[in-house]
Amino acid sequence: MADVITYREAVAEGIAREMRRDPAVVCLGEDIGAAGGVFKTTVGLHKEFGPERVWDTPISEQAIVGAAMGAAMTGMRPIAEIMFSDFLACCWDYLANEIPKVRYMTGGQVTVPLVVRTANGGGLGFGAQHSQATENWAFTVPGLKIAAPATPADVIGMMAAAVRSDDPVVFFEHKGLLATKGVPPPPDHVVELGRAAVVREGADVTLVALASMVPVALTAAERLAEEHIDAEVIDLRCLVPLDTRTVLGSLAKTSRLVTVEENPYQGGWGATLVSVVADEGFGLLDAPVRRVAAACVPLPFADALEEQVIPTVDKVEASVRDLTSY
Amino acid sequence: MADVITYREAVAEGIAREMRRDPAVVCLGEDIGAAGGVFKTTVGLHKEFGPERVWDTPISEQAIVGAAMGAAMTGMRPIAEIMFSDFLACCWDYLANEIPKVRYMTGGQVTVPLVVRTANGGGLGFGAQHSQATENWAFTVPGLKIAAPATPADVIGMMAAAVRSDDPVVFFEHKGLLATKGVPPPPDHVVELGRAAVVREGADVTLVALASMVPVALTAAERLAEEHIDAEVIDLRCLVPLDTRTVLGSLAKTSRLVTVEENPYQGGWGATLVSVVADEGFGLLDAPVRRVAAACVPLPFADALEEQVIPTVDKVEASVRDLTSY
Amino acid sequence: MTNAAQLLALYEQMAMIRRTEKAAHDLFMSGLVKGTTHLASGQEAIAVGASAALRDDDYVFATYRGHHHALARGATPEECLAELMSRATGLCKAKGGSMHLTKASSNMLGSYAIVGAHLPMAVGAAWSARLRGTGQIAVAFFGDGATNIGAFHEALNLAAVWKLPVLFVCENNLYMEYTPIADVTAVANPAADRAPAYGIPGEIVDGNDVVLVQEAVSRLADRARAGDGPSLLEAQTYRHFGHSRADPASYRPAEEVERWLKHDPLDVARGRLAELGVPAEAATEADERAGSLVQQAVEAAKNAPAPDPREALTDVWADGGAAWRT
Amino acid sequence: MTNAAQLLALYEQMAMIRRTEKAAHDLFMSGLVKGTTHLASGQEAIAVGASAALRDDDYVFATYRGHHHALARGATPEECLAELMSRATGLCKAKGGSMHLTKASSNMLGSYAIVGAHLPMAVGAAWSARLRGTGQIAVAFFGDGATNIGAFHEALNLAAVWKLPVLFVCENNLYMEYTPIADVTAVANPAADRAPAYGIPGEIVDGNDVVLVQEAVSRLADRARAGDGPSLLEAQTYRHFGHSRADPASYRPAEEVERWLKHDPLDVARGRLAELGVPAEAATEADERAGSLVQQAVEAAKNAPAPDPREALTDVWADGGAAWRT
Ligand SMILES: Cc1ncc(C[n+]2csc(CCOP(=O)(O)OP(=O)(O)O)c2C)c(N)n1
Ligand SMILES: Cc1ncc(C[n+]2csc(CCOP(=O)(O)OP(=O)(O)O)c2C)c(N)n1
Ligand SMILES: [Mg+2]
Ligand SMILES: [Mg+2]
Repeated sequence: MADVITYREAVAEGIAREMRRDPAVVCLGEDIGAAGGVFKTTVGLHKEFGPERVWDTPISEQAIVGAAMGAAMTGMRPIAEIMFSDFLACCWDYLANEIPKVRYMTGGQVTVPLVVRTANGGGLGFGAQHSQATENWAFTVPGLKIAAPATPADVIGMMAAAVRSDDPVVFFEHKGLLATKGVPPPPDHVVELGRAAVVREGADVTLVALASMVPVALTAAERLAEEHIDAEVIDLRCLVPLDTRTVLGSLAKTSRLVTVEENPYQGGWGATLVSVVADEGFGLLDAPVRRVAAACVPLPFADALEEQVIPTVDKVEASVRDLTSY
Repeated sequence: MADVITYREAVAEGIAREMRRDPAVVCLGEDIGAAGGVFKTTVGLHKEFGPERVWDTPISEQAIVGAAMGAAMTGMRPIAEIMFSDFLACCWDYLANEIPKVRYMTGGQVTVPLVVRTANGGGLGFGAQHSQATENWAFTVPGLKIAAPATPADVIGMMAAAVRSDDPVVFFEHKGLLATKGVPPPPDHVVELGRAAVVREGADVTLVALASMVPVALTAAERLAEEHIDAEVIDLRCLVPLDTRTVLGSLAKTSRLVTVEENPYQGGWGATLVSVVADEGFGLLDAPVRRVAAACVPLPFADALEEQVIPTVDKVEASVRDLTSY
Repeated sequence: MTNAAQLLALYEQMAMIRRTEKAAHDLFMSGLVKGTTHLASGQEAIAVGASAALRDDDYVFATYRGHHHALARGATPEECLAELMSRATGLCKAKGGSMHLTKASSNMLGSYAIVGAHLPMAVGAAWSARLRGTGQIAVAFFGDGATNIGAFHEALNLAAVWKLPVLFVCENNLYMEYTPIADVTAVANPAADRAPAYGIPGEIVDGNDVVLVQEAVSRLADRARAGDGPSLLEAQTYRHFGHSRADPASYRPAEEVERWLKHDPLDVARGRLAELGVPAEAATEADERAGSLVQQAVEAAKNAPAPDPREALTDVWADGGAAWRT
Repeated sequence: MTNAAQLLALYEQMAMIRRTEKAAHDLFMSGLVKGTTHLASGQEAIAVGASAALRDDDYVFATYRGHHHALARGATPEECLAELMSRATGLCKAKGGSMHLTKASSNMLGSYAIVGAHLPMAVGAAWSARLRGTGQIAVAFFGDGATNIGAFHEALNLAAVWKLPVLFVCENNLYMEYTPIADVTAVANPAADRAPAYGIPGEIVDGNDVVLVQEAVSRLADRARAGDGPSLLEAQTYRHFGHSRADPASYRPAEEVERWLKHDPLDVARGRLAELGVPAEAATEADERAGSLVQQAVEAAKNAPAPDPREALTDVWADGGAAWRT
């Protein structure tokens, strides 16, 4: 194994480790096989595991996820790819009404151990229909676990946990992180779903971020340190289970909260986190709670416009500075 | 016009008023024509306006909403019915990726004046796939106006505003309110979208509710009054535009906020409202903010289970009582 | 060909289904069944004939109009009626209701209430069966209305491309809810006429003749098991009741209703029994056995306990719980 | 039949599109075009031939691979290239990018990047045209891959049932992204072989022969305008570049590429011009005019200003703004 691995390679590696371990793990999706995936996140799988276990499908998002569901109900552990997370809208019935509900509505008779992987997020000039951070869509639906790793090691560890989970997991791979690098984790590395990571300790303010917003928050924290503002940065890693305990624990120390979210402000995941804090952590707060989230507009194409919409290091910095002077 | 009108009749009346006024208004959906709608909310329209303006469609949610979009782009003002709001998931691409984005991504070239009407909400024992309050799904997508009236008069007034709006509106008709009655509003009654209504004035705590939760909040307020807790009740009426001004204005008086939401706690609309308040209204708050929302589970079938999940008067009462003693 | 003893057994099964649904209807009218029901009375021969042609471990997926399939695949009248009556002893612990009857222990993998959603699931189950080499097939039963929804198209294409062992059985009862399928479908036989678009066989069968259904399904199941791929069977039938609940179905011409009532699947089977030389008393005795079984089931369900309210918060996750946060 | 002068004009249009796309490719490679592009080089005859057969006020809906349609319907190379280069003068003010070219002023109503989504829109535009009695028709252009998605099925059925004046034109270029359509489709001609499932004509045409395309579209457009309903045209073609961006398309057999390059639509048209007695120089002059037009367009676009950052927050609503709350 190389000393460094990209996030992109980590996806294929994470899947391959599970496919080697368990013959019930199978993949399906558009262009994932011979072509190795549009984002090259499934390179090598088709060759190693063959076309029956790595299935190139037509452009049929409903059939892809619906078939994954049927396979999961009958003894397999499918990993379905939806190429861009925006296209989850094309099979939303499965994510909203079928997969998360079938266990409950049958009184526990049916188990759906599947993973829906998808390339998420903006910042690449792909425009309004190929750039959204849609983990908050999934967050409106009880019954889905939601993973969104920020590092190659977490990609592998959380993929292992997702595939082994008997519950359905929606797995968001961030397009903006695909080229980032990290140390490859040891064999059988598993990162339990629902455990946030404190990726920078600090005393003055808690920044809570997810996926591509983690490096944004970290960079902002480094810059703020020069102004003697000591930010703690939490990488949530999952939205469900949501690790509110770690966040509340951090606030006991810092008394100030800023969420950093790529999704639009309206309906964003940070809102739910803030509402937990404004209830159970109200006594801990010394200042207003702030959400740095995307503007409530579709994603524009031009770089110069896109960066007006999505949170940037500058915006996080300004927000924190403002808050710590409250 | 009769002295009382049901919420159900108000839907048909609201549509008929607009169809009489403007020949560009047309309806399409499943069983809306000859049958008068599965919920009898389109009774009389087919007879009065004929099959070309009141179109019975196949079971093709994508085609229904997609065709409405195409018609709206070319000079019509379509009103599309999606029978149960859960089925919005079957045409989610149109709600999430097409309708709200086309104006923006064409640089303002295209206008989409349409209404998507749908029967929303639970409490009727229809089970997990026919009972959801899904206005929070729409709330994750910038570019949709979201209306959810609580009274017959508002149904008519907000329908008028929705049909006349040059922006797309998702119009949630609550199944649990269909049989409720009210005074029919005068001709040309229009309720501007984005104006909340203070439906009960009070000094101690602000309850913010929507649709079927408005009567729940009002009943809770009446009961609390017996304990000398004076609750103000706000009917939001719309999620977009969200009338945060009215809420913050109320909090300036009460200093305490409880949201009453039918959707699950995770990803619910109240979270966004709370996050605005926890930021801009932090200084107004004397107590934690509380959200009475549905449990994070699919909706169960049995009445006895369903009422465990959805907010009830008792739960609202308990929550407010708890908060006012903070 | 079915022999007399076999046919008598099929007749008794149909009689049992007929009486169970009659009981469901009466219980609904007397307020003991809440929510909604969609009775399949008149369509029993499809479930019973198909079931007789399948292996016990084949997978079955049905719709909200699925009582007959649950019962034909081993659910007892008591567990079905208990479910409808919101009892703890219900098939789905009173969490599913009439629309979601499921008997996973006999691979009847559920009843789905979003039109068309289960067709891709059946494709996935068939894929899974092939991957596991079990020789099982999967069958999806659906209505005529489902042939116009996108998931139908995606499922059939995917199954055909991969030559999966799956049978698509359309129960064409001429109506969707209240609208005739002929009014909204571009071809005369909504299912069979579409088979060529997927390069698969499309057959039409008299869905009210249990013997013909059994023969057709046997043949197509053999084909699927032999690796020759999916097929589409359109079973022509008629429902005796309205679409759901108390619908009087007054949108159907009297002459049409009469004609179909004369072609009742129970009568057709009785005629065949007579041809095979079975005395009329044998069928009458079967009716009586079915009647008393159902009578006992009604009593038992009436006396069964209501669900424990705490059940509302179980069965979301495979660990049995519903926790979405730490 | 097209006369020589007309054909020369079509040739020049194709030459202009070819050069505009070559410029787009070069600008992408040199970093001046961000995000992604999907070039239609090789498919020009479809856009140009169809356009020549349509009325100026007919509606056109295209895909992310839509440069040729925008240009054939009146967008200038300059406004297209300016859009791709993120300039304020772009067709969509740099908010759409390559995938969303739209020229609403000439009823080219957009390019959509969710496969299949625009087919129902075209159905709606056709319905609108009939309701308004304008005699317009609507045309949806889409790829072979789109024939396997649910929206295709729903749109065709709806259009057929209502006999709407809409044309579905499939540009079958043999590939989806990297996967051959033949590998994932149940029939040989993914569009034409499906027409019988909707009871409409399905024709196949050489999509690289502008005259044949024009004739076929004329005929089907006349039919639609006469009230005889929709039809499906499958134009066989090939793309000269890869799927998008810098894709070298190495998944395509060299022999196949070579064969199709020999059947270049520009060459085919030149051959036809020669047959009509037009001297070769006339075509060469047309090439030169096209070349210099595009050269000027590139310069103008390069010199155009970047968008005002404040544009990021306009054009969500019809009032020009983006406010989602009070
Ligand atoms: C996607 C979707 N759209 C609409 C409905 C509402 N609905 C329930 S049953 C039904 C009619 C279905 O007709 P058909 O498929 O013929 O089945 P049948 O009821 O006749 O058995 C409709 C429209 C639904 N459940 N799902
Ligand atoms: C619903 C959906 N699924 C997947 C994609 C990703 N995608 C973009 S283009 C493409 C291939 C489309 O092939 P085809 O329809 O043949 O059109 P072509 O690109 O060949 O013009 C795919 C899979 C998408 N944009 N939308
Ligand atoms: Mg039917
Ligand atoms: Mg193609």
